[in-house]
Amino acid sequence: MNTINPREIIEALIFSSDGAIATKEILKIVPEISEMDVESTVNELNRIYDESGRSFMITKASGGYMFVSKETYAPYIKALVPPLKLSGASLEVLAVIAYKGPCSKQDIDMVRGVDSSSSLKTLVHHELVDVIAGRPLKYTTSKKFLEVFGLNSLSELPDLDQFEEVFGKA
Amino acid sequence: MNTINPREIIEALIFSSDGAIATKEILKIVPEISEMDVESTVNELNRIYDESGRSFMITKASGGYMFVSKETYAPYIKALVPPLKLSGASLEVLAVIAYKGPCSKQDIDMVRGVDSSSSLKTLVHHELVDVIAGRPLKYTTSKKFLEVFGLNSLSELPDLDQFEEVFGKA
Amino acid sequence: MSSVYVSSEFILRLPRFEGPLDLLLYLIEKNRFSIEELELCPIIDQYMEYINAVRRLNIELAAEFLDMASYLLWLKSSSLISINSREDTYEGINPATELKEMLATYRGIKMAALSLNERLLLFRDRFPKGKSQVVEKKIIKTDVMAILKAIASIKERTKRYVLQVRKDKFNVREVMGKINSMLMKRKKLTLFEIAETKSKPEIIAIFLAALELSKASIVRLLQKSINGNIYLVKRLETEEKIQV
Repeated sequence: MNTINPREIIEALIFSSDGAIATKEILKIVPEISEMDVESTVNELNRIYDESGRSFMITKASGGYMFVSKETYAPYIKALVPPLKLSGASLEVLAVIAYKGPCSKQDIDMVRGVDSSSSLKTLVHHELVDVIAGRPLKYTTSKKFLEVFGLNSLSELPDLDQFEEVFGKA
Repeated sequence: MNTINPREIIEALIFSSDGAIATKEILKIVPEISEMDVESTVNELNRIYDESGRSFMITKASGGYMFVSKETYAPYIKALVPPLKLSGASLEVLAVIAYKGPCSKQDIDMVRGVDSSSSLKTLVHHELVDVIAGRPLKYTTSKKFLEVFGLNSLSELPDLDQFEEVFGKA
Repeated sequence: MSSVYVSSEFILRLPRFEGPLDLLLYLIEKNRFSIEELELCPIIDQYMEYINAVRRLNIELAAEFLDMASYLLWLKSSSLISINSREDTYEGINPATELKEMLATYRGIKMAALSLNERLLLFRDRFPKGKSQVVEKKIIKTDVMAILKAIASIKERTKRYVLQVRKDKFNVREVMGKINSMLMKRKKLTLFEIAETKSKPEIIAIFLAALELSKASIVRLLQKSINGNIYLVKRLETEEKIQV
């Protein structure tokens, strides 16, 4: 392999990035290609992986791309990497922060009607939530949150109103 | 892809492991194969990557296996890692050590009026500062410090009197 | 369905409630009511039964559940009064309005939480690539100006003259001149009085200057005890000599 193909440069960049790499980061390093090219290159790479039966693929997350293992292999990987299990309370706190954040612990407690300290600690520990310094401290969802839930941005979350409509007339 | 091939399970395990994964770790999760099998599987995977022109490969490292990108792509990957800019606090600690050193952490804290623990750790980690054994430990600037700041020796540091002209109160 | 018998067994079969709002929502939905019907007695009564049963079982209950219980009791009594007197309490404002809004918001969040959980979850269905290549960050090259600016920022913050000027500033000749001019005003000085910065290089320079002045018979050096102050005393008869 003597010539360097932009496709493989993009692959190498996504491969060696810790977490998702932003598209604009890729474009900075490989300036001869366009944003559209990045997307079609990723599709091409995923096709190559599929055809050769690879256990991983590239997925879109947090305004960029990252490598993830295919679902089939999750049971084996779980024996190696501790899986993430979020309690109902932690998911609720995450939802409040995702929809109403940045917000303080008091704001979260108010919405849930109960103290959220331990869930908040868990979420900060798992780096799903970032802390904004100040008085009071405020919480906001992190880049890892987007990666974990496969979102490009918070705007991809379904509208809260939607839930009210569907479940409001129970 | 309906059947799960042990080859791809091994690939998925190496893929998702933080750092190198030990052979015995792989054997624990895929007990139906032998140690020899792991090695030949890895060779097989590397041949597949080579043939399809992939930018990465599996390498044997410290008693296990890990993914690395091929050297050809190193310049691009290096461009991905932003160079470290020293923080204001780290620069202050460096300044104190450069002018007062060798000095203890207490001396540095005294001059700065704040705790310097984390900056000191960063500076030692990046080898900008050498530690002199003793009680208390003393710190002195390193050879790398001179390189980073473009100095031949500490005597090239400007006299602080001169510096008053530039930064002193008008 | 005015009331249900809440047995210990029933409690243990219930889902875990995240808080009082969660429990209220459960009861509202179980009774096929809407949030608007919060004040209805079956809901409030069942809430009380639940709380009492849990307390009988010595299961730890968050204080918020009890706060809600007393609020609901108040709500129940005030709505009974308003029905009986055919008059709305608080001049037409429904006392439960705020709680109903909280319940509606909470229900939205609870559903949002469930929908988050249904998304493809990293570290559950998929796993990210592990960290394998550690590329050490290179430090940006910089220059002495950065050091000088750092010193300026320490000074700015501490409002102190933080770093002493360097050794070569103390020229013995200059210090001799300084001592001499000080002796114009006073006959006797201690070495320490002369020092401005009290730094080691300055003390050494002063000591050397004092020895020089003594050698030239301009001052006498006196020390009362071994570790006592060293005094410089002007020799009057040689005053003219120095001024030359």
